[in-house]
Amino acid sequence: MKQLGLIIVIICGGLLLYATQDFPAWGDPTAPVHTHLSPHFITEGLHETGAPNLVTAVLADYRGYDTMFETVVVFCAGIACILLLRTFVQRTRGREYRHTPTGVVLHIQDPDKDLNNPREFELIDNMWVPHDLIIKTVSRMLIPFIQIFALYVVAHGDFSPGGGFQGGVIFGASLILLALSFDLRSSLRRISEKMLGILSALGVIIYSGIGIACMLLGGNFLDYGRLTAILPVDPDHIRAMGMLGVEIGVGFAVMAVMVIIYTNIASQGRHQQGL
Amino acid sequence: MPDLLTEIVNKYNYWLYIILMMIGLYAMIAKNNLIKKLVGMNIFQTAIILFFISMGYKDNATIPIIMGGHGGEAAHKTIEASQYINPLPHVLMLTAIVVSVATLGVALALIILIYQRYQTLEEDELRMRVKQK
Amino acid sequence: MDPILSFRPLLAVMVSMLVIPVLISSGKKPNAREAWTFAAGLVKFGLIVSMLPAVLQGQEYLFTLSTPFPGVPIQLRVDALGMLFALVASFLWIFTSLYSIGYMRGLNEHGQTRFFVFFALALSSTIGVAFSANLFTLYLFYELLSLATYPLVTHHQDKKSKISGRRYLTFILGTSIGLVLPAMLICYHYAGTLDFTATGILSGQVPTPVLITLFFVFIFGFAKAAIMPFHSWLPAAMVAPTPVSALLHAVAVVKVGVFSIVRIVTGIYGVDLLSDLHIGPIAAGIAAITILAGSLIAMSQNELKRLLAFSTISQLSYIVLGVVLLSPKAMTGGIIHIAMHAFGKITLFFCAGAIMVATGKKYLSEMKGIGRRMPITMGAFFIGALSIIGVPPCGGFISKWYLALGTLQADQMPLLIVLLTSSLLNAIYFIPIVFKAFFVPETDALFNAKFQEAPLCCVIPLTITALISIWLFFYPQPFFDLARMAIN
Amino acid sequence: MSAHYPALIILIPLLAAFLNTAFVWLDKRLCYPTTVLGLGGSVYFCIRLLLKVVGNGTMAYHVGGWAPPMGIELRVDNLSALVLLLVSVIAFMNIIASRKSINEELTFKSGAFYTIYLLFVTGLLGVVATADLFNLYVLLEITSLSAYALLAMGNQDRAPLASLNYIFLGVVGASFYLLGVGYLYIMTGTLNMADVNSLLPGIAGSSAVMVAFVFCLVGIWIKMGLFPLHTWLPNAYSYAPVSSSRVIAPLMTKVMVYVMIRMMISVFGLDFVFEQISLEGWVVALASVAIISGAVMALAQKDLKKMLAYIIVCEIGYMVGGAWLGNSQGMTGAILHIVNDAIMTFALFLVLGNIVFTRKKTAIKDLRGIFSSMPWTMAGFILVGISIIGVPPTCGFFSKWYLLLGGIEAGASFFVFALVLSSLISAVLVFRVVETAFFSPEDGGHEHEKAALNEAPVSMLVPLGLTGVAIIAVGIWSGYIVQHIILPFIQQGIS
Repeated sequence: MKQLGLIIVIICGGLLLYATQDFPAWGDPTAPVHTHLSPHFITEGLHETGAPNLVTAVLADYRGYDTMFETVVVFCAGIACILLLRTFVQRTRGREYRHTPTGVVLHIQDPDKDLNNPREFELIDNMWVPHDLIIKTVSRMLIPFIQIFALYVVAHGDFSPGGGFQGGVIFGASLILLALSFDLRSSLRRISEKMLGILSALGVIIYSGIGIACMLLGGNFLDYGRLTAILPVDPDHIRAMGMLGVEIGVGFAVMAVMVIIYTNIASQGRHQQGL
Repeated sequence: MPDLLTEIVNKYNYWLYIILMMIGLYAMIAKNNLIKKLVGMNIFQTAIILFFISMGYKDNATIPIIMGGHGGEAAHKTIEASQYINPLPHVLMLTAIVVSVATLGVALALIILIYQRYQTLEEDELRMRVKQK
Repeated sequence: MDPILSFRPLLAVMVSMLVIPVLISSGKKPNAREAWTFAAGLVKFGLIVSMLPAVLQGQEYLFTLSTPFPGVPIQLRVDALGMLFALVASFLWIFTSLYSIGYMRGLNEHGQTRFFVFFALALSSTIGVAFSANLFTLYLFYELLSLATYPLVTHHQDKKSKISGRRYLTFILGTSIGLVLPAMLICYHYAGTLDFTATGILSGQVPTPVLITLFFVFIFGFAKAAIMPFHSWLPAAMVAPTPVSALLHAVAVVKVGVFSIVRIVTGIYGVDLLSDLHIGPIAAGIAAITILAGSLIAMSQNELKRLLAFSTISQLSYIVLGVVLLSPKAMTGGIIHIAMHAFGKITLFFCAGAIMVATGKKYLSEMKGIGRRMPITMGAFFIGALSIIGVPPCGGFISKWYLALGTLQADQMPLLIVLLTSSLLNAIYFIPIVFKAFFVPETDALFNAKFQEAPLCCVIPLTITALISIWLFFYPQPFFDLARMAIN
Repeated sequence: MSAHYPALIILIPLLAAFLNTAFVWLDKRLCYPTTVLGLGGSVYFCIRLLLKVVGNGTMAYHVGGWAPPMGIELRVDNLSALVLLLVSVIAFMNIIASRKSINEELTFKSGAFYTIYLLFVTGLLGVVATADLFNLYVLLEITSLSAYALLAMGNQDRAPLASLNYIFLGVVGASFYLLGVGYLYIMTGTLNMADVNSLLPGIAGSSAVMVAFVFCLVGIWIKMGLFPLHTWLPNAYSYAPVSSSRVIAPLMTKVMVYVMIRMMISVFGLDFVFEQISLEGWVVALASVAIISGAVMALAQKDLKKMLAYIIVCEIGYMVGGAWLGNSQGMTGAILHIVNDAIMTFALFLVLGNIVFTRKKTAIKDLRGIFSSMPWTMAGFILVGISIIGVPPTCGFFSKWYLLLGGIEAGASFFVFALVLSSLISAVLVFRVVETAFFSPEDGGHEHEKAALNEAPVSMLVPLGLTGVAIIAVGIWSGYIVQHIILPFIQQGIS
């Protein structure tokens, strides 16, 4: 196997390196990469889309179709994790719950019996780890700022580095931090699996919905220019508005999916026990 | 020989990234542990991402965000194509990053399933256990 | 004159296919099922006869289903040669279905519905072959026939039939896919068409060596003609119920093989091209070997049906021999032999089956004195045998007469000798059976009982076919006309 | 309205997938109807699209209103319209057929399954419709991701491992393709297929372009499972739940063949492929080896699922070889075989699905006497079987005809030999199964007649019946398909 791998690697690498001789020198402004399409993007991008951040302009407008499917890829991964991992394990006999307000521990024999108000109780299982006060407090303080920053990144995507993906990931990270510092259950108590699922769907629906709205308004799919009919914005910035809209959708989807993937992988699909 | 050297010096970025790719590919083929294969896979994909990004670079140009594009005063003054680097590769690679992340997620999920079934991630042991079943 | 466009050819082919759903649905009620089979058979025959007069006046019926490849439609054309074959096959189907009722019920076989369904399918494809307007359509129905007969051959579903079925498919499908299909494609590659035309399509387009190889690939590729060494599927196929052996392996399937070769000779190559190539005699030699070898092996058989099978093998090569001799008389003889041999041989098979039903005997050694018990059957057997041997007053004589004349016309003295020898051999292995049946004191207590025939459904058909093969000696006219038209 | 068809066929199943996900948590009962509606909608629009395209020529759709090469273009010509219809119809029929088994196998996760399923179909449709090299990569990854998930789901023990191997190889394939695109982009500076095609003559003979082509090709081959890169395929397909392998097996490989043909004709151009690269000798030889080895390995299998998987490997050789013969006959055969083989493979897996559903066992020796217990399914199997052997008037014969003609025309005798041999071998394959299913056990007797009728549910038989009809119909009227759909496309490609 190793020898075979070596041979394959050498052949591929040799081919690739051999071909580099025809490349234009690195950073040469006259290379076709810089002369064919990019001048148009750079010089016209701002006028055509109204987004100074050209990367966002190309990402969300010129190649918005790509980006939609990029979001779909994330979405797909999330659903795939649910499909593969999510399991409902049998309730074991004899579970112990701690009543969070009082700290009273109670023991339940009957596997089918449910608690009348489960939000106040938390299951005590073998994976149980006692909390560390410092970590809890620090993350409790940090998380709001992280989330504010995430929103900023999303909202400001078309002016400065950033956008839906980045913002969504940061927001998801804040929730994952919560899950790490407290435990999975308490993070799921704040944002339930159902909510995550619906949010992930909502995000992509927002994106494609905007596109279809443009279609209904007589344009092509994702032709934001048409949105002038329903949005009271000056035509120069209407496309930027459309981009903002799709970025928000992306933000939702990515955030939700990040948390979904984390929760499923971290708990092997058994959400009721944390790390 | 010297011209080869100059060749390499001129395009050292491509050389580096291709070598990096091949390291990743080799790891994917030759490693025995599934996680290590996965790491190799990520090296491979990351190297490709770097490869693309580097092709967007242009001498003495800056990141593709129009200076002072906020207020719209830039909307009137003409923009030189030579000022800014090519935004397209960045866009493409944003997508590629997301794709690789998604693939990684699914792969990890599968690895968890495999571990639940066979209690090992070493390929040879896996083969043995599969035969036993 | 331009052909008549009409649905009749398609109907004639499809009738027995259309009746299949009805057969399946009425599987629980045997009488209704057989009634339907009969109806289909009569309608089929009626349709074909209805086209006879026009064909005798040199008209042709044409029907095009679709054109899958440029220049190669799925097309049905009714011409003299096809008409002759279709007449024989569809006419005999009626009697065979009557016979198979008696036979299947007599031995109360299982899966009778399946039997009748696939029998109908096989008949459809036979008529399809007869009416094919080009090689591709012919190949289509040829393959269909191979597949439709498989469940009939393996009807008993036991180990023996499984093995025979395997051999059957190996030979039939193997040759048709492995030899005929590529050959056909090469023809198409060179000629750009596959239609059967009187002048042939290959003349002047194909290098000679390719032509010669192709010809032999075709001759052996149509393994249903059972030319040695591709003959051994036929004896194997005798595990099938006797009606199958009677109609399919004495008439339909094997004649389809021969018929395809005739089509290749007359339609694809054309007489002129072949006579330029001078490969007729070689092919005739191959056929002659099969004739003699077949008869010789037949002599050494003890099981009646296997004997008949080998005699069929040798008789088929008569037809091939006649056609590849390319002399008008020989070709006429060969083509008529399709009909004559059909009536003679089906009678013999019917008799064999009748004996099976009545006494359960299949080996010749057990049939001493059986004539006393089943005089009608054995009488018919005698007539059939005479017809095969080629003794007047039986149809067989006429075709053999013309074949002999043809050999002289093509001045192939040795082949004439071959023909006569093999007739002699036929006599040698047929006459003793009849003799023992009537004039040897029975050894088996089973035959002491006085006159006791097989069920009527079995006896009537074999009597009629026997009488017809006599009648054909005096009135072979329609077949003659058709044959003459076919070779002009 | 009709101008939007290219976008609609993709958007409808996509939206259905999103709504589906919401319904998983809102109201489960809505999941299945949404899925059926989504797929049905795409079938409807695919039919309309095909008629329109065949009627008045290629349709281009500029997403976001940006003209190519700036924006992304969807371009539907005869070939893509044909494949689109194929994909949507098969996906639709499969969802009808697999409802029961899905509800049995994964009860509470069925919603998630439907979502992934829809995404898979969307990805395939997108791959076929797009005219942008990078967009093709993204959609390819969506398809592959959902395929990984679909193949690994369920309770089969070995499925996850097989699917993981698929991931490793699939990622390598996709990355190779991406590298090829990158090289092309460096040399041309564009990603639009037509644009690349127009720019290539300017840089003819550059080794970078050739390497780009080779890497794209190898990447596609890996995804397609061409021998010897097929190692992931048999396990992945045979250990997966039938309801997912039934749609992935027919469509994934065929769409990849489509992508290869698209690359050869629309991106690099035939003259580049056959004059500058001129690998055809090697590729056809490889394809022939693939055919033979696939057939032989299928012969060696004792399990029906595995046998089918290797039959797929063999059929891939047909199409690759045909496309690389370098004459229009061979290309016609390859394209026609995309259609036929998709139908045949689908039908085979339908049969397999029925057997799994009723018997739970797929080893060939366990099929004894199945003829009398499930006659309709086995009738279907025989029909597909003779189509795979290549007996007229079933469709399998007609593509084989064109492939053989192309082989004779190109003088590729080894390829012709491989084709004939493989049809003989597949005859053995089919009738081996038939014998086991048809004949009574050695110890004589007709007890199989008494065997109770235990046929699959109607919802699984109807798709099989329809597919059987399609096998005959496509066969008899393949002339029309070739004349009106395939040949015009090839003419465009050559000119």
